[in-house]
Amino acid sequence: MDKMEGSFAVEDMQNVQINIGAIVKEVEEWDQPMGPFPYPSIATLRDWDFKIMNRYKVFYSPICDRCTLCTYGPCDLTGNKRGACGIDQAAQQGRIVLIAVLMGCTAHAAHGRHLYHWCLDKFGDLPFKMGDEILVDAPLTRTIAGIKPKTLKDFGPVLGYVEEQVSQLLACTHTGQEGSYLDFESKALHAGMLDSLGKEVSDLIQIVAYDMPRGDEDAPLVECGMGTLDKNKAILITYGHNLAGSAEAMFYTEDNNLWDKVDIGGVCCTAIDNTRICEGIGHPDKEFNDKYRMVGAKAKIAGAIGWWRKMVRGDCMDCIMVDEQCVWTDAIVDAEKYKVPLIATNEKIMLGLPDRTNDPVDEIVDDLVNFRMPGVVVLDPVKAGEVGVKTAIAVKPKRAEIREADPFLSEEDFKKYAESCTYCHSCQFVCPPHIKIGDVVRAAAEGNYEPLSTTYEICVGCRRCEQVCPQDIPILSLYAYANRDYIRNQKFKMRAGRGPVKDTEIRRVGAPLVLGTIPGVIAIIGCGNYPNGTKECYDIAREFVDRGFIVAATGCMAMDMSLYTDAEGKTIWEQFPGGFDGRNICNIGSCVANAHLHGAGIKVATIFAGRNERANYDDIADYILSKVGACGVAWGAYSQKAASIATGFNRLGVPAVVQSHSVMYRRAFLGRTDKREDWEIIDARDGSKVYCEPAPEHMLYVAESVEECMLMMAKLCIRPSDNNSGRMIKLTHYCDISMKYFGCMPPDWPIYVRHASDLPLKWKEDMMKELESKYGWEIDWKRKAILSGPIRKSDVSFDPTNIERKIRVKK
Amino acid sequence: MDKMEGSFAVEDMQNVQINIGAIVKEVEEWDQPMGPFPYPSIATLRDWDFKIMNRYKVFYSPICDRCTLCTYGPCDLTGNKRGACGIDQAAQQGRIVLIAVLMGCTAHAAHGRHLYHWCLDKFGDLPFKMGDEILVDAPLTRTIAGIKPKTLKDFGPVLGYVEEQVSQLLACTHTGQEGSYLDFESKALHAGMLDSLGKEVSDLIQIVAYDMPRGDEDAPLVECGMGTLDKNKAILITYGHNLAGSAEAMFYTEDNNLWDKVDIGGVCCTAIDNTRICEGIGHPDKEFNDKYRMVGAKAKIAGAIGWWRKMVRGDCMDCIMVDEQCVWTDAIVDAEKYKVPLIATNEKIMLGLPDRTNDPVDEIVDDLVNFRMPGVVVLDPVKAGEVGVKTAIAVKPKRAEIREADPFLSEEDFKKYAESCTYCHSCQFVCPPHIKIGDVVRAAAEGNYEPLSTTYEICVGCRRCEQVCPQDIPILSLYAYANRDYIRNQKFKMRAGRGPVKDTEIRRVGAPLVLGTIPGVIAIIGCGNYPNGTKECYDIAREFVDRGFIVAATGCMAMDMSLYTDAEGKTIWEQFPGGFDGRNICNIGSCVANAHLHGAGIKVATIFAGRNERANYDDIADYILSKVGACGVAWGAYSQKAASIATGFNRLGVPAVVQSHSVMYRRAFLGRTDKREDWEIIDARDGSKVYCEPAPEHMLYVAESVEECMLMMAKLCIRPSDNNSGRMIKLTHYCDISMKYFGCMPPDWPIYVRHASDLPLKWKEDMMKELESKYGWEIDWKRKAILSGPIRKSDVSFDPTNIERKIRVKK
Amino acid sequence: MAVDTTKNPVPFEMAQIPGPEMAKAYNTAVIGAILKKAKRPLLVVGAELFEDPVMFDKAIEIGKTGVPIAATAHSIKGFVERGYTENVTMIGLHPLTNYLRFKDWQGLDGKGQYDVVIFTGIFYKFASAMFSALKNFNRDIKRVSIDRYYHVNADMTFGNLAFNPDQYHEAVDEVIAKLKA
Amino acid sequence: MAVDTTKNPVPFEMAQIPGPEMAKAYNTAVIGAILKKAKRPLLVVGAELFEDPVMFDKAIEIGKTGVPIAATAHSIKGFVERGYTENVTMIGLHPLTNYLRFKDWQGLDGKGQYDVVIFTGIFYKFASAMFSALKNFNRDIKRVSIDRYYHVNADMTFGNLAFNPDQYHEAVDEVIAKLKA
Ligand code: SF4
Ligand code: SF4
Ligand code: SF4
Ligand code: SF4
Ligand code: SF4
Ligand code: SF4
Ligand code: SF4
Ligand code: SF4
Repeated sequence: MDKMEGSFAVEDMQNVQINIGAIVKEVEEWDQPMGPFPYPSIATLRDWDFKIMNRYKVFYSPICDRCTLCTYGPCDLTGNKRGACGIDQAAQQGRIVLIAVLMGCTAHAAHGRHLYHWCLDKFGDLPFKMGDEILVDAPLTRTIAGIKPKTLKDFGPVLGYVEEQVSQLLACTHTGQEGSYLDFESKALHAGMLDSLGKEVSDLIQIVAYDMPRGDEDAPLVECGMGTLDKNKAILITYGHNLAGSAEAMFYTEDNNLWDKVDIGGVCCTAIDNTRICEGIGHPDKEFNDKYRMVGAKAKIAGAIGWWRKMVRGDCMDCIMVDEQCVWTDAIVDAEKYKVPLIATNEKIMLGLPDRTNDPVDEIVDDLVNFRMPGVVVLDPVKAGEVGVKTAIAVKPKRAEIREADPFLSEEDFKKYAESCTYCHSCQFVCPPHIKIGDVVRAAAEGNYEPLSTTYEICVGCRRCEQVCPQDIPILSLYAYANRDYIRNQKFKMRAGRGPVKDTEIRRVGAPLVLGTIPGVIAIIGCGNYPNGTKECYDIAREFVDRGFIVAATGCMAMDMSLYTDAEGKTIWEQFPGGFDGRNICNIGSCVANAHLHGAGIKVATIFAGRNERANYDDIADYILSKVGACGVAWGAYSQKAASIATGFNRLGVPAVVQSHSVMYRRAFLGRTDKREDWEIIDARDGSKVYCEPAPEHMLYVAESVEECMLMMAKLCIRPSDNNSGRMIKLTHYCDISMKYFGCMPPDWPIYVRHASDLPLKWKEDMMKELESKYGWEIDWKRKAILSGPIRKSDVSFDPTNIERKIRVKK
Repeated sequence: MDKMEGSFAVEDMQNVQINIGAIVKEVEEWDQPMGPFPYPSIATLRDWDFKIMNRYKVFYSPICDRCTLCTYGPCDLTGNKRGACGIDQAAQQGRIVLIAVLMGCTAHAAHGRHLYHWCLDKFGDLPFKMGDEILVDAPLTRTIAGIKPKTLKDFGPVLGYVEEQVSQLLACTHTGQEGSYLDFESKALHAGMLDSLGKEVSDLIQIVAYDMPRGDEDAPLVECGMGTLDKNKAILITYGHNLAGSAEAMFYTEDNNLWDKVDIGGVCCTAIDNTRICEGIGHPDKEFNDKYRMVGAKAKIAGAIGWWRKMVRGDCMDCIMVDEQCVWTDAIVDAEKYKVPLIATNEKIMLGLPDRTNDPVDEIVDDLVNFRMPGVVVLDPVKAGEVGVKTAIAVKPKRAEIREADPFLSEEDFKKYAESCTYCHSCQFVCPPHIKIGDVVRAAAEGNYEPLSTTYEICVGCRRCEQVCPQDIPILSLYAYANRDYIRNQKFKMRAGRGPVKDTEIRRVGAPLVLGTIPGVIAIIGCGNYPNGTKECYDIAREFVDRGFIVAATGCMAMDMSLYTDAEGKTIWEQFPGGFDGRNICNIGSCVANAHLHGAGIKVATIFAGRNERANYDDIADYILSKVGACGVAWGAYSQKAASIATGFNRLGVPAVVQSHSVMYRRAFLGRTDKREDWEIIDARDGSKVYCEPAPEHMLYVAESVEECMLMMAKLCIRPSDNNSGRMIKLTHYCDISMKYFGCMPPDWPIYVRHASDLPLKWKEDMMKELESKYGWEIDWKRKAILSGPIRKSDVSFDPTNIERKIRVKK
Repeated sequence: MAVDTTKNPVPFEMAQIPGPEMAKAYNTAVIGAILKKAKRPLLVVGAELFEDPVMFDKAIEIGKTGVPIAATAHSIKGFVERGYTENVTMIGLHPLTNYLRFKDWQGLDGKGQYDVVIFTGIFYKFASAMFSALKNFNRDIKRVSIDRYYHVNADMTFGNLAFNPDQYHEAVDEVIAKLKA
Repeated sequence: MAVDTTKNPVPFEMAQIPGPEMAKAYNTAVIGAILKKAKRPLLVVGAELFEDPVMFDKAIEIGKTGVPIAATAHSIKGFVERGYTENVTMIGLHPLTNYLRFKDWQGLDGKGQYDVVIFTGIFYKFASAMFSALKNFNRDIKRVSIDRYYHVNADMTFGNLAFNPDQYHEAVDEVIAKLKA
């Protein structure tokens, strides 16, 4: 929050605007009354959390049975024993979950806070305007804080709120505080919600400050892949999440006409945000716009996080700028080995390097270019950008000399290494995707590089194999060597991040989504810790966009799915339009842009259904849970941010599917269909309780295979609010995916049938027969009607809710 | 921080005071110019941290070789291997340390934030006045934030700053952020400093709001021990740290004249703060004072945290109110078993209980008294206090009935259990203090309760033995049964927490401290996880107060050392006066009052040495490191708060000694006396570098035995600034403690000798001989002078510093 | 001679060391006997079987002895392809484990909770975590692995046979033989 | 017959399970041989010896074979009382371990870093953590425990003998015999 002491002189108040009349009017423009829960505290939404957890049981799979957090430890909690402090295994898992979610939440919020300070410093306080097509302009801020921001500064108190709550929540993980796993999870859900809010603020600030696309379905197609970096130029890689320094490198390049000398490629989310910076800034003041010239989408997407070590080993870069988040912490080790100077530009990542922020640019560049130090810290983004570009250009010829004198890996080296393998399997014991590395290396020794190619994408670049190899074989370097042609030719197109969903789009898809005739929103988010290659995220996207779902991607997933093309050589971005609509695929933006997916859900409730979102979180979440068929998938998420993102989705009523490695998150929310009482939903019309089909059945679900993932996502888009035609469409996809990948119908399809018209046309007859013969339902064959059997009757005006205060007339 | 949007109407500005003339004057009252580092950010004081870590090597002893924080894991980091994210074992340990310190820091800061909101709600914005004897009134706030608070509200931005930095720091622990252990530790030191600030704010708020003693060396002696709780009354136990609810219980009792019906006993820090509430409130407005009547020290100290489970098993209570921090999380389990209703009064600890905040008091009491639920959440302190008192009174007769019908443990039960022991040793395998429990239980079976008595104090009440006992013997209940007389008679006196050190006291002790003639400040802080009984903290206190040190205690240590008396039956508090002076022992207050110990150090620099403290942290820390002989000891600290407290002391240049269990903190700061270059100190007079004796030698040190602890503390009070007489006194104590407990001189005494007059009189002759014969020093025996040998010459005007900008004239 | 399945009790993913309680590796005779003795056993098979398809046949052999099979992920396809779906139920491993950890669940057939679960063909990390869930939260169910890995969170497991497919298959055959005997 | 010191390789504090690399329990002959072979051994003894004073005599016996002794905590007192301080140095375990983990430290006598450290009589948790520091950060030094506990972070240790003082003493005697042989 702004530093503002309790008392001060008017002269000191330069940043405080006191516009008596005008402001009051503006506040009144937002005609929504304040809702029940502005700036909710830990306990405020606890009731809602307990409702979620009553239906979706908290499920823990501990990864460690010990606790080592205080001096009483280590404590053995195996079998739900209690530690010395009294905590049991379940609560301990909840505590670890809360810590992880807070780590994720603060990663985003701290990013936003840095941008807040930086953008106010650089641009001053800009008006917050999202354009005419986005009037519900900061949906999470409105729903949670109950305010409608007018300028960037208005986000200060929102960040302050997040930080205050984070501090309260982290305190709860101290030994001797919270003791119930349910309350730990309620706190984690609170932290997940704060995470979503922090992300929204982060992205809105950068959208406004850097004039990024405000919901542009036609956002440009940008170059993506290691092969797009022009080896004839110096290559500056900006790696991380916070574009402050990276943007300055681009501005410097632009202002000094250096684009023919340097190529700037991004890795991880900075890559996405680099390409969102627009041509002009949307400030009403022309002079301002001229002063802060933007660059447009001139940077390239080098790749997602999973490719980092492959890029380094592929010798794809001359200089690295790292900012924050998702930066592999041995970047400096690799960089030093490959003679790539590194500039750390953010307090969060300083890697023990000397802080040169206050030294002259040329001195710093000189030290870097002459390898006097492997890297430096430069915390001023402007200076860092200049140092980065200058260093890249100046070091390129030096690196070429070095490479010539002593190539990083020669043909002979490659052979020698490959031949030294003793087939000891140490590597295979530690490889997350279980690559049979011994076999791969052996083949290479025999001159067969095929296995090195086919497993290249599957390798997550973790470097574990190299570390345990008793022969010190640099396995990743062998990979890079064998795949050098692949690297050179890795050239694709990705759609730049479009930003929030527009109100107009919501108006178009609101009804079909709530009724089910658009079968769902599939949000594909997260990182690249895959056991089976990045291709699976493309497959998921393709499957659902083909089936007419709304598919939205963010972060590394958007980049990874760009690496595949159809028969005509088109990436998925070229195959489908970029709107928020059925049979469209949109790249919303970087990881912080995930917030716009929450926002889209809120906007369905508010724009389509006319609900007040202001300080009304549980009501909106309840609406989404019951009526908006959406499902997130994080197919390879590695991070604590993914934990907080998923948890934030869950609190808002959106289920998520993750893959096997995600058992490391330890906690899931899983429904029990055998417990009828868990599925009783209130009919808001009269307060009666209706036993409903389990829709959605789970909140957080680990799938073992991509096939299971797709089936589950189709199922988790089912909602009680589906009309018959919507349910029919959803059931069709559900059953169809099952037939396609499982070879049979899913065993639980009957529980989703309320009426004969819910049945997929293609199997209707057979299904009715089966309902009769196997499940004992009564069928009126003449009318093709179901007389008895379903869990509940089809009822078009059923108004499902889980919140008592939504009951309109008590029965 | 206060919620204050960027633009607002004047009508809405009721909380902002715009007094153009007056305020400017008030600001000017504090004549210190702004120092270099107001509100320092992560990187601001990094230079200072690196200086500390250059001298005091970061030492890690991992408790776990794995990392399980992200989905790439588990990673095996054994032998400093790197995880998939690139982190090595050292950085991973630094990361865990940072997380722990942040847990501790937020425990305090969140406590302060709660008090801030609550006190402003209850009392409105009170003027911040510490009285005439404390003009340097918020030393950490001044030193770190660079502000001088005028009212409670001024602490809002300070808390906001702490929260913002915490969010930044926690973000750094996210996978893929900081990668260097040095930067993790610099961040931990930053968090430690924030912790100290949060504590100061917390305690100052409660001092002002509840009119607690403002540095009162004659603070009253209060009743302490389980035996002081009057079994004829209903006993309400308030357990935790945050007095909000507990104070209301007292006010309710006072207002309704119920002290003859109820006894209120505190456990953990709430115990201390309960007794700090004063008679009248120091508000200038009489009406206000009448309205908010205080109660005085009417509550009792039930005991420190180590006694919790012993109290429960001792059936010492009728009703429990828990607030926050250090509350064993199975309190509800024990409470339910012993039919003691529990009221959770803070969001941080809700234990899965129903939130009854909005229900009528009598309904809640009725449910509790009839055991319809084991506990409730009541978040409104006023209501919680009323519920607590009413429940305690009403449930007492019911509990008596139950006890009569079915005693919690009968004589027969005791026998039966004791006899069922199979001497399997499972218990001994898990007992932290290694009590030979099998032997103890066997003896009891044979009617010999002696071992149950002698080990009662040693037992830390962890309950591990009970959980692994295959015979399900409730070992703690056997202890309680055998020691019921001890419990009944546990009646002692403790001095109530006095609050900050007064400016007048600093004026008195400043010079002797800096010159060494008061040999040091011994700060005894922390909790009760002892391997060898609470008595050792008494022994430490006694040893040093007897030797003329200034001894100060806080938190559970102050309570634990009250449980021992001298031959005349006097506790240490009755033996010695309570000033901040040599041969005094003061109870500063609860854990948050630790901040006043930092404050005392700052005040020596500012009041005695005339340094500006304003936004001048590193300069002050440098002064303290070089010139203020102080050493903290946490002899049994269990908590993450202790980690942050110690780390905060360290950043301020104060070393700390901890006991063996503290290896769980994983990290220490240890000096290497064999590295001459590490001990070069700048002479501020001319910038020359002087090779100094290692004083203090270590920053964070684990001692294996209490004897080693005492020796090390004496040594760690030595400072370069000692004059000859001061050094002589310090060396005398150092050598004397060694002779007393080790049977010999410490091997390193010669390195502290600069001049013959540094030598302890009692061994002077022998020492000079040894210096000559064993170490080859040249001695002029006629003049009794040392001619050569010492590391450096004695020089009264040597002005040691570690900070370049302190050099007055460059040589 | 029987395969020695007690060797190499090292987690396949080496860093999987959860704490004091770790699985014991047993020989095939003991594991077979436990399966035979079980009142309500459940064989849980995962999608890794597609990489070692002969295991589908072995699973079917076990199924034919009357042990019901939970086919997780899309492994049901392997059974459908082999025309054996008799006592095979398609269910995700995650919800299945969630049901298993509740003492009041009545099983896939509604006839009661299981007493022994046998895992094979499941991605190591996932299987390990699900064993952990049961180890910590429902200790009434015996956890048996007949996979090629040493499974640290099981009660009973083979040692690591991941690099000896033939030995592994032989070991499974021995278990089946014992079960049928 | 020699004491079997390879039994009960279970950490004395059961939850002390650090990860994949855990100590092996060896018999006394092997441990004795390692000590004998050491070029720069260091015996580190702690204050628990006061609870089992006969161990001071055994430590002195070892010291007399030429193995220097670091007496941690106040254990020096036990040596002073027995009149043996020849090659015994008083030093805290924490700073000692800190020195040990640096490859450039020259030892208590200034003659070079040690190659084998032998711990006994140190509070379990503290000793374990110090072994851990060396295990992780200076793997050039062999970590040997001849304490009554199985020491999980050592390289070589006895199994748990905490409940058999006689056997334990006998085992130490065997090591000493081997060392002297
Ligand atoms: S926090 Fe609790 S469970 Fe963890 S080590 Fe401390 S006492 Fe044990
Ligand atoms: S770097 Fe690639 S091949 Fe090596 S262990 Fe990791 S995933 Fe397997
Ligand atoms: S660890 Fe190294 S030597 Fe062993 S199989 Fe793998 S690559 Fe070959
Ligand atoms: S998707 Fe994952 S790896 Fe990529 S930027 Fe986001 S959090 Fe980082
Ligand atoms: S955070 Fe790093 S070390 Fe920890 S599990 Fe993830 S990749 Fe491994
Ligand atoms: S409760 Fe006491 S006796 Fe039991 S294990 Fe803990 S410290 Fe030892
Ligand atoms: S665990 Fe129980 S039975 Fe075994 S020795 Fe201890 S008290 Fe006796
Ligand atoms: S001394 Fe320790 S146990 Fe006591 S209140 Fe403070 S932190 Fe808690």
